Amino acid sequence: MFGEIFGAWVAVFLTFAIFSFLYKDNPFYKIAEHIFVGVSAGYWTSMFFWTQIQPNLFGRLWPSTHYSDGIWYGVYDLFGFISSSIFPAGGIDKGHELHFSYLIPFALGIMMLLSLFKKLNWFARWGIAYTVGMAAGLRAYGFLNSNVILQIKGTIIPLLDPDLPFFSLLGDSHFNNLVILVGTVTGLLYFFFSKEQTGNFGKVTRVGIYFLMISFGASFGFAVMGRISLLIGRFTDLITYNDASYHHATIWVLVIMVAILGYSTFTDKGNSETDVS
Amino acid sequence: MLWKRQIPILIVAVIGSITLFGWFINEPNIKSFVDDDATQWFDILASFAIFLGGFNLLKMQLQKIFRRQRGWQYSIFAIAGFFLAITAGFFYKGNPDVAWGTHVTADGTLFKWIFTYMFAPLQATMFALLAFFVASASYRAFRIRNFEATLLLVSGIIIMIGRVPLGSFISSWFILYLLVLIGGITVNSFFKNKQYTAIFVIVGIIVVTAAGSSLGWPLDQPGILYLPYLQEWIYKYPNVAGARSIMMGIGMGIFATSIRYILGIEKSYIGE
Amino acid sequence: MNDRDFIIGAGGVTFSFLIYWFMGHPFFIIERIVMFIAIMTFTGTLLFFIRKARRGEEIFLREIPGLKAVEEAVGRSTEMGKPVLFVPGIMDMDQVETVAGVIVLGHVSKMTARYETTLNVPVSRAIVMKAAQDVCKESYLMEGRPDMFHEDMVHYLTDEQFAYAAGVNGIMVREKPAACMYMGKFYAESLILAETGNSIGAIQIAGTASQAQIPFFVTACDYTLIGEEFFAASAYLSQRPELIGGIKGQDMIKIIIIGMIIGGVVLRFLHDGGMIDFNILEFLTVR
Amino acid sequence: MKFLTDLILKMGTVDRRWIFLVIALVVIIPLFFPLGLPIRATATTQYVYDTIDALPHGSKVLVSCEYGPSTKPEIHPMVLSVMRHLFKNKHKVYVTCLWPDGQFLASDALNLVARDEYGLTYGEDYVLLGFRPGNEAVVKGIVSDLRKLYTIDAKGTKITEIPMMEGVNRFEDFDFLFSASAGYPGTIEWVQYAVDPTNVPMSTGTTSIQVNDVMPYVSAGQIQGILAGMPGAAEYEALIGVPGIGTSGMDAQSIAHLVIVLFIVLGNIGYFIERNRSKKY
Repeated sequence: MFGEIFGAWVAVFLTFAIFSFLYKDNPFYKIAEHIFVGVSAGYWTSMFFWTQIQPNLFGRLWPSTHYSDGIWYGVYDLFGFISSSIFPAGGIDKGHELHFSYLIPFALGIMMLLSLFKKLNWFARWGIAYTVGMAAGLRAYGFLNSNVILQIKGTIIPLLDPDLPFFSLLGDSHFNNLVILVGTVTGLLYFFFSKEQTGNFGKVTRVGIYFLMISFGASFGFAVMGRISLLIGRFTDLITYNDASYHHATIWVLVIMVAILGYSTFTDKGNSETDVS
Repeated sequence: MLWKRQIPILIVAVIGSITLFGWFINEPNIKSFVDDDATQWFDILASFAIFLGGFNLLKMQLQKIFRRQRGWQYSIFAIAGFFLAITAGFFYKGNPDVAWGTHVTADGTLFKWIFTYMFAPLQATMFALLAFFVASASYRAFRIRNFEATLLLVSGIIIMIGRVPLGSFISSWFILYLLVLIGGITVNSFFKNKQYTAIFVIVGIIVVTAAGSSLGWPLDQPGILYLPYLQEWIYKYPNVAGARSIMMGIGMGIFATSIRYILGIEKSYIGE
Repeated sequence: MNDRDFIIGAGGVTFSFLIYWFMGHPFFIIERIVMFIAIMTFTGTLLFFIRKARRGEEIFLREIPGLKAVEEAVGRSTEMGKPVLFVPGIMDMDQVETVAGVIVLGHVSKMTARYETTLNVPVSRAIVMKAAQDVCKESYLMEGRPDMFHEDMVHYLTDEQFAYAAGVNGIMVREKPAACMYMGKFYAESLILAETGNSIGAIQIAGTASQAQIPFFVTACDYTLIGEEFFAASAYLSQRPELIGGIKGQDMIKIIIIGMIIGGVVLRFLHDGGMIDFNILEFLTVR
Repeated sequence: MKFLTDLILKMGTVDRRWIFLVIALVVIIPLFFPLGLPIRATATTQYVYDTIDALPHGSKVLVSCEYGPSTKPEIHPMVLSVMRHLFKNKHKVYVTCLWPDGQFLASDALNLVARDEYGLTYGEDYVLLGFRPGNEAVVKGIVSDLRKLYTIDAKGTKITEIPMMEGVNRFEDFDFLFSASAGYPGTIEWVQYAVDPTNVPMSTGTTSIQVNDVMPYVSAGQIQGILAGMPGAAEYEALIGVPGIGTSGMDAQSIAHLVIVLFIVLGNIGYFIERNRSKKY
């Protein structure tokens, strides 16, 4: 129970410390920022190790299904001697088969770590090369398929559809289809690089910019909605932590922090504390 | 030079070709590489590399402390936070009956405590800062400087108001008068002539008032131009057209850039 | 590789593919033929214009304001004696935008070497750290200023999206850079960075293909490279003929795509009218 | 009149911290004193409701949670409402997660709705398969062979021992997918690698910022409707008649939007006055 109450107080302090950045850069924000950077770096280092390296790499090199007492598993038992939590006895049971091909990412990973030494700095390049090669191949196909081919298919509008009205605000209609066709084609022409956007061509690309601006305004309007609801989420959490079972953490922490910040602003009116105008 | 440049470029070409043309080959090994292993290998590689990141972070923070650089006291918090998370991750579970490995996603562990009371509030609060920044950004950016900025503003406001319950109460009178005003601004920025603007606005108001009273639009319920429908139209047609043209541009950009990497036309990410 | 070798090579590949095709194309996933044709046509177009540019043919490229402003921003930082802040996005090198961002960093670090401006590159992924350090070292070497390069110029913060945003906010508010550049893949933290950068009065140039974040950069930054413009950055900044040829090739692909759309509308009109039975929508369906 | 124009002029260039203060108050006050503005469902939310309602009773539905604590206020109310709707229509619900911290939130949702509200039994009516790392590789793995990826569920019991997993080997064995997504990996990966190749119908609920990315897929017919942000959640709560966090947040949202629009209008008026004055001098 103590863990929850102490935790609530820590959560409330960190929440107000981050919000204090809105007033100005101050010691509370600097503390919360550095704690967040440190904790999250350690958090993801642990999370990646226990959800990637141990189950996906070691789980495929020494699966429990193929446990035998050959040399390969002899090496495993040696590791098990060093750390039985990472290498439990009898192989790793994460539902994988034995894949020796996973020695390649293992080797690339070790090379990446060895690139720490000045002389072996170029070791990292092989890992970078693999990553860029994989990214180029997978994303080229994925984006060409979903962003180009399927969107072309979506823009091929039916001109000859009898049951489509000429105009309707909500459902599909010939007018709405034309808007999509014209907007997409003129928008594409705006991204033309090898021709100056003047004269008639300039007029067409200007129509394209209008459609882009409407699209930016629409997603900005949406964003306002989403962000406000996140703030609502924070305040509802703070209200919960103000409950008696948490010893009214929110009020106490708020009062103390405002007092300290108010006092520090009052005393160092003159000096050049960095200030967010 | 062979090990430092030629082989990396060869790796990019070979792996790139496999993952690009692997989509067309119906052979189990290549199919499983393209479908699963390619990304799994990368995830494993990234999981090794993060240790380098952690080491670099510690080096920078320790350097700041030893050299007494400005704000070195806060580096102590960063280092303490890092080691707290590493301890919870590798050394102390806090809940003995949870096996190593599942303790990063199981209840009752120190790791879950750090997630619930430090990591999640910090992450959610930084995200919630956006509610303030979106307000100050729209306040500063939505200015009627030119016709494009007006389109940005009008579509943003209609979506903003149309999607919340309040939007369904705004009557047509209000919207049409608003449209007449925006029409006046546009006419003014086009013709730059006060008379035209004045005439346009006055005529507009008369037409709206006449139409409204003759058709009997209710004051609270919108007769026509029901704002939620208007925002739905903006968001399903002109917005999709604009989004689609950017999407196709991005699709082509990523395709062309990837081909340049695979064919070795661009290799400056490995150094000239 | 001169033209003759290229044509022989390309002809050989096509010819052997045709033989393979007419031998019944074993192992080929037939439902994805449209994607195969698209990849081959588009790659062919790109290569054609890249080779044309390599032969020295003059190619006109319209001006992109954002890219012209990059050198001005570095110059401004030098005059004010303040650092340049470069943020290569929050994703890893497995995203094409991050790789493009690191390449733009290469060009920017050449400018900071030339102008002797301090450069600060906080990164969110360790592999990006290694690649960025390599690229910056190379740029400083090529500008003849290896003495000015020190590895801590590129430093790792954290993999966590919002902790990274908090850390970069802290750097902005305390070091007050005169120019902030955001080049890469971004998510919700884009507006946190852009608004804080705006509040310290820095000149801000953003380049991304993260569609959802483009509106925020457009409203909060001075210049924004939208989607495809961001991928054209390396061609504009390096002025290398083969890259400029690639951009011209991309424009030609756009003409093909617009042709496919308009042609598709006509084909669908004819199909719906019963004049032809070829269904364009069915042809474009990729399984 | 001069006083008024000077006031508006000052509004034209107000220090942004005043805006922050007003936004904070406008969000806090309605949380303590709710107005209760009624909520009407928009077309895209109605489309999701009708699609789920049309599913034959007892069909197998996959719910995938791809969100974290920072996007919980927008997405969690949607997951609760959709789960209430699915359990009301007696569907079998299978839950997977593409985000690690999504598993904590998914198990909270199942405990609240399936166990406490509907009193269902784990393993027969609902199962939490849990998180698997690998982003889109997990989606591809579920499409090709689910049992290779999920040998055990989130509680560690073997899949073969769970009765409701009978006959579920691949993505195509599911009748419907609902993806609660806040970014990458999420809805777009489910469309690209699962729904497109197999034609299993899918709806989605996303953060409002991601709606614009996903909208082209909805209008191209690849996704059946979308719940957009907290309003989408509030509208769905209104459709199933169980108000929750979404509904309570809607008043604060409406007023906050009005205040932002008010700031924009005042800022523009101030901008015009300033421009006319600078033209005069």
